[in-house]
Amino acid sequence: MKHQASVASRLYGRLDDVSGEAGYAEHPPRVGFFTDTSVCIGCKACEVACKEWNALPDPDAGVLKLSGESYDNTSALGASSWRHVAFIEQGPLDAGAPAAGGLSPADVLGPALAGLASPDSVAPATRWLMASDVCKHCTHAACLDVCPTGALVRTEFGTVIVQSDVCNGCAYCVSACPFGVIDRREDDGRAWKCTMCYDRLRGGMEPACAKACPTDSIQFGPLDELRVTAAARVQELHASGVTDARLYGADPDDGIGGAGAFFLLLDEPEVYGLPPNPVVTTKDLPAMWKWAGGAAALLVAGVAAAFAGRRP
Amino acid sequence: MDPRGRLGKWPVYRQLTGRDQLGRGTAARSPGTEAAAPRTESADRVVSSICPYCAVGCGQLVYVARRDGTDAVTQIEGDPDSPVSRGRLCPKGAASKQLVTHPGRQTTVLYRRPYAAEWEPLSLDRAMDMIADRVVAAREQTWQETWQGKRVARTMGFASLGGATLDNEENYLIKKLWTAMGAIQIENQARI
Amino acid sequence: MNSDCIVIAGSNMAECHPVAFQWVVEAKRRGATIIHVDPRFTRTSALADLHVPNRVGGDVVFLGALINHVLSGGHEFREYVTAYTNAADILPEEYVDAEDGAGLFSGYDPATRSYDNATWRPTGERDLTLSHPRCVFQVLKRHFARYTPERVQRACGISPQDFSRIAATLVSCSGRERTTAWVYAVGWTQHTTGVQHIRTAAILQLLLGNMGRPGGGILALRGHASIQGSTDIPTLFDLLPGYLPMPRPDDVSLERYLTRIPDTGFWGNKRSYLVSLLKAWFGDAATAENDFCFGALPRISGDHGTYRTVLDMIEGKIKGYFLWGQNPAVGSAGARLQRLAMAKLSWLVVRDLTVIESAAFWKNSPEIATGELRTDQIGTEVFFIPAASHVEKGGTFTNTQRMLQWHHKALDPPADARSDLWFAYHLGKRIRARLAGSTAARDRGLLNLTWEYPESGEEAEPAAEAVLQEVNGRGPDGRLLSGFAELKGDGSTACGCWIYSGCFAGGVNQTARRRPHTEQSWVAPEWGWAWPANRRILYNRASADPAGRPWSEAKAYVWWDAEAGQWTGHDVPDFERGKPPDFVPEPGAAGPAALGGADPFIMQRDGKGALFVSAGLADGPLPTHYEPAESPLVNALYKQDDSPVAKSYPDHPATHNQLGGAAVYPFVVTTYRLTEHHTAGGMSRTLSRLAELQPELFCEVSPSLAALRGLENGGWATIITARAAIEARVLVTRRVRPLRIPGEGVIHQIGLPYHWGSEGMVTGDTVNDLLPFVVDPNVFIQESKVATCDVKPGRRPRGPALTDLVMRYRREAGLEEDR
Amino acid sequence: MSEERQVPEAEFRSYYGRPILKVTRWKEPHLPAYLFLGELSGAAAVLAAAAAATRRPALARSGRLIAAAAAYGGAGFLTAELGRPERFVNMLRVAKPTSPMSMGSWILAAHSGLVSAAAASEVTGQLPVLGAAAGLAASVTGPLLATYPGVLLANTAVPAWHTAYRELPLLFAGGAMTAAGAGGLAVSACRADRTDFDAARRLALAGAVMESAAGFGLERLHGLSGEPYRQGNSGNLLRTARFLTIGGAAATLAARRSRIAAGAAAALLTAGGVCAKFAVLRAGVASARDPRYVVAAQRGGA
Repeated sequence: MKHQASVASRLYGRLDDVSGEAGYAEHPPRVGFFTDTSVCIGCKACEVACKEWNALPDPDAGVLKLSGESYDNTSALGASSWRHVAFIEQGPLDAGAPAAGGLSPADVLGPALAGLASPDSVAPATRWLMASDVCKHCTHAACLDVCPTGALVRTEFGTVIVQSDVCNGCAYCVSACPFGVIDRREDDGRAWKCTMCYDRLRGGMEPACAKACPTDSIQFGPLDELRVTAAARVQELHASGVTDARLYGADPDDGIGGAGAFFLLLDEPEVYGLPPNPVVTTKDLPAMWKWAGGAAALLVAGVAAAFAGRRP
Repeated sequence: MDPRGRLGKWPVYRQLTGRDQLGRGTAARSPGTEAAAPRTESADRVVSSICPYCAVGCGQLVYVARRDGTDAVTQIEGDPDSPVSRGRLCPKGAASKQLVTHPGRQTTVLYRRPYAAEWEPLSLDRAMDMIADRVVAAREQTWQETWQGKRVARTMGFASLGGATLDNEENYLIKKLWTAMGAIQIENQARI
Repeated sequence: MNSDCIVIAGSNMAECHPVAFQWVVEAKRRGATIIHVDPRFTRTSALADLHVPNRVGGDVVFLGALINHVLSGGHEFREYVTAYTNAADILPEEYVDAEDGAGLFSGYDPATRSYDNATWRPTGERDLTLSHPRCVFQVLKRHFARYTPERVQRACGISPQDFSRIAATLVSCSGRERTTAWVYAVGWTQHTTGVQHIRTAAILQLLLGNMGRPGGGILALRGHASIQGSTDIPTLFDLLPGYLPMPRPDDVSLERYLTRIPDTGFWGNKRSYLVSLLKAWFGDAATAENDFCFGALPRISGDHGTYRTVLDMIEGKIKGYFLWGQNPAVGSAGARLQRLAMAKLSWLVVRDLTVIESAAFWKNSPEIATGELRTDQIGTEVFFIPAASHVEKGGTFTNTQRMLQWHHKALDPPADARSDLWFAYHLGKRIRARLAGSTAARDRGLLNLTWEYPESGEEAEPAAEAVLQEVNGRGPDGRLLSGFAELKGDGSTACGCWIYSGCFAGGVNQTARRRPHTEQSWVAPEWGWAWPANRRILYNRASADPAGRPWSEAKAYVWWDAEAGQWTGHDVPDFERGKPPDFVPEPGAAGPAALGGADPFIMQRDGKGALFVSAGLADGPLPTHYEPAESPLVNALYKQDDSPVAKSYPDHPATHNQLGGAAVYPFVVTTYRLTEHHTAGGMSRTLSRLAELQPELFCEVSPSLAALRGLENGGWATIITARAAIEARVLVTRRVRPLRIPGEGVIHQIGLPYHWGSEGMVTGDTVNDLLPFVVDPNVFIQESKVATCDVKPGRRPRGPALTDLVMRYRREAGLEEDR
Repeated sequence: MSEERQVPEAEFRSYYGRPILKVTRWKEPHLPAYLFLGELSGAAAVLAAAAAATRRPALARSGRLIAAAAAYGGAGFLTAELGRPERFVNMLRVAKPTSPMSMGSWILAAHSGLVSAAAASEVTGQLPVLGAAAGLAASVTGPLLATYPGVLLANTAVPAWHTAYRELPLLFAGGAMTAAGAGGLAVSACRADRTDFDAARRLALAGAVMESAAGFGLERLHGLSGEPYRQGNSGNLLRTARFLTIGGAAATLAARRSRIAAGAAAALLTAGGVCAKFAVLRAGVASARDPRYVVAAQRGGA
């Protein structure tokens, strides 16, 4: 196991031994989630099991409102919601590529309804996509890279956690995450996100959400094995005519070096609120430092020029 | 630990001397992370139970820990041994810990006087006596020995609703007691 | 998991029984076809291979047409039908089928709105060729002949294409090699024709040979944790434990009572069941001389169901009311009447975890807001006695597969909270103490009751194990019995519930067994204990052919082991172990002895599956389509529009004219549950983890209905029925489809989850206010799945103006008097 | 109910129009203030060193004092912005090259130390040699302090910031020169000796030119990612900033004579700098809030 990965691959691209690169001499195999959304029944057991295990704070009662967006009243991941089940209602027209007249979920809310006269002018729902979203525990984790205090670290299991006894709430990670997962809890001041139940992993236990999931849509295990299972599942679905099935975040050569929590989706990622092709910002960091250095030099030159005039 | 103690704890020092130069892992680990462990390990006992919500009957494990003198449920999750649920739960089952520990639970007797606008407290013992008195009185006032000339030996003075969320043993005692008292108006959710 | 096809109808399994749904997903992974029939496209439909939206109330037409498809196409599993069902029985000439009686069977008395079933009893001859015009098979064929795919489209809005696709799948997934399972819940039962929905499915499954076989059968998905238990050991007015009927005024003696129960199959041992029950209750006081204290039991004289009781309550006839973990102010139909009734009580005792709406009706009910009730004028004395949760008491739940599972007590209940076992036991002790000296005849039963159980802890909690042992039954020497076969009718045995006998066999609490499923067969017999006798699939004798060989290797389950001379297999045989398949009963034998070696349905007189039910059902021997009490459609099949025997309490002022016509209330409204909440919300709206998942009451409407009535997604709507008006947020969704009915135009349906009430973290209007008191004649279950309503944009009026709105609609519908 | 999130449908799909990224938690005025003070401190330190090297003791003195004050002001805003201010020392817990804020914290710490030493020796007159050495060293940390925030913002997932990783450091470097120049103008305007004034003026002019050029570059960022610099509130703010800066530059040209003009120039230049910082922050907020920017950028419509 070559520990000293080349510098470039330590910032971007394929990185096979993510714990080794973070200094762990021996460590268990990297574990992760494979979420097969084709069997998700949108029951939100994952959301509740996560909050109960991690004792996440309750939203204050006043804020509890119906979102009007199908059965999703959680709306997004956040500092106190580490699992979020998305609900997308689709008719035959807007499955796959967006046809001009098609009703995508976003515009079910809008004026599209005004012109409806006859009952059949709106295609019936024939598909209701449900997916449980979670932190991706990226191979190249922007949140971890940008964290100035070392609060965000790679664990021996290859997962990414916020060390709440270190975090000073600088919130740099909030802007760095390409998936919009981590956030700062305003009353508490610190940043929070899914830890893949790091404490449970230390006790040899399965994360709470994966254990609770009634249909095993959330599968937990060694990442390599999950990638094999997932690929087979995609073939199985394609064979049975579900040609929309595709993996998301499973490719170790993608923009974040592959995700520790990857998905099987049935439509484009953005339909679920996921970025289509996220790239870890650290990839361009060397170039950024060069431009900053250049600008600094310009500044010095500018000042020097300004003072170049002879002093009588 | 490094002989210089404090300096050795400083992650930057560990970055320079250890395998984690970029400070992404071992160098930056905090005491809290080193001490991480599941709270179920500190439980005094684990009890196998069944989810109280629906009729599927999912297996549950209830972890109890003794904290400052009293027992407290610290976690309820699925029982992987159950052939019905294989360790899995639905959102309600997964919320069982909150169901049994949330502050909104009313754990003291409340009593409302006729026509009163508010609750008032009442001792459990006193309440049981008052209820027993009322049952005996209602039974007496409404006893029906016969109905349309035939012996019925019953009372229509008080009724009972509920049982589907109760244990079989509880249903048994209620049915046994009610029937022996002649009270026939006894129903539960199986009918709604 | 072993099914080749699973039809989920009248149930939203993925939402209401999510963890059980893992097995449907498992079956689907193995290639099973999943079909979901539901007015809405729900989370179950999302996983189904085919979702078929149907007009609520047309189920008998849909299922009847499937029967017609099977019979007219000769797709029935002939050998199974001939051997295991009563298809061959020949009916008397006097029998008139609904087909010829314009929707009524022979023996109907309009005055009492009830049937006399004398003309339904089969003659006793049988025609195994199933060709005799008056044999059940042919009667069945004629009965459903007019239930055609076109009729299905007219009554249910299901297209002929969808219908034929389902019919073809059912047929191809049944027979020797393959089995189909049906799954239903209250979507079928909460109708005035509820029982008949299940009957139609039973007939269909018998014709296709799916009963008693792995991957087949009909799974009832019951609601609450132990609702199955609460009908086995019934806190119900019409039953004694083990489904023995409650005595009636004519049962002047034990013998007279026993003659009223048919001697069919294992009911033949009814004496031993009842006498053992009486010995369990009255102990030594019950002797042969005093009819084992049979006289001490009260007699019921008709409908004492919860709706009848509530109507009596409104008239002030009832003094006290006990609520054990039930919340009628939100959870029962006609919730407004439930609250008005409780206001007429002298005293109310509520046993629950939180202060539910029924406990605080005198403070926060909608009627206080409209001024119909005033707190200072409600004389009801209310006791709220906190209940222990499921982890603070030991005991058993019986799940929807008849399996008893023991849940262990993890810790003591806090403060005053006590288990219901404690409450019933100590209330009983106190009442018996107050009547200790009495010599009055009426008190003898109570005083003779065996009411001593070991108490533990300073709270004196009675031992649940002891109660379960009493239920299990003991022999003369006190030994715990191992099954109902050991029960005697001479008073030498005591048993609290004969079908549960064996749950403590050998002195071991079988219900507490926890052998991991990974260490036993897929039937998992060593986890918990299923009644009767730990059999997991009932009537599993039918999984073998008449000669005792499995119908096919793929579906082998129970079979005859010739050498061992007994039945064996994956499960406990639901049959006398030693009775060979070729056994022929003695002529004139009764009870179990009358059952032949090829008679799997051991509770029937002839051991045959009942296609035709000659006795026991109030609304006819064969399922017949009747429109719901409130429906936008007229019955397209018969002159008799709605159920001739349904009960709607027309004699009571509160329910005199509670039903509204389709002219003023044009849309169909159906009620249902959500995964995130629990029935009346007491155990979910009080929890932040669940309240935040579904915070507000909403109504699901199609985009076209939204456009028709100007409803805005996320906005407000007011739903009005002849009983009440409530407000809900609007969720515009294409998952609710308008149904195009040829010749009738478009039927719009509105969906309303009914969890909300005035207490808890998230509150809302109570949907059950909208529903009437209309019940099925057999089991008195209310019709809460279908009613008619109107819907308007915006929030509902506050205060008395709300009552005015409801009254304005009623006047328009010609229902002047107060509701 | 969700009208304002009603984004044009044309070619892209989203989850009910909801953001894909999390909008930054960095607040106004904290971030813009920190950026401005960091630039001022950095450039002022360089100015001071240059002044000292060209025997302009008065300007050197002012430069050092300004550099120290601005450094502490900046550090103050940075700490106030933290969710847990009492843990600000954790910024020096690790030294992570992958984290611009980690590197920035070390730069700020060093720079603050140096400018403090320089300022202290300036004020007390003690250890002048050491003070001068510290001042000289500060002219190395200063420029980095001024431009590292460009990397800090660019090294995020926010499309508008990430694609501007060339323009932002230049904007901040220019802003630094302008700020220091404006400071110099203000300080030296009231002194008879013109040479300080001329140097500061040249510095301010150079800064204004660089800052405006960088601002112009931001607006010209091709593709959707640059849109927030052209449109909406952030776009307006950026244009306002440039007008102020150009106005300031003009005033600087005219400031040879009157003290009032010099003061006006300093004010306009400062206002322009601050305004540019607010514009950059709000552009980042707009860019994160609208899912279109993420989807279009990653679907190749960048």
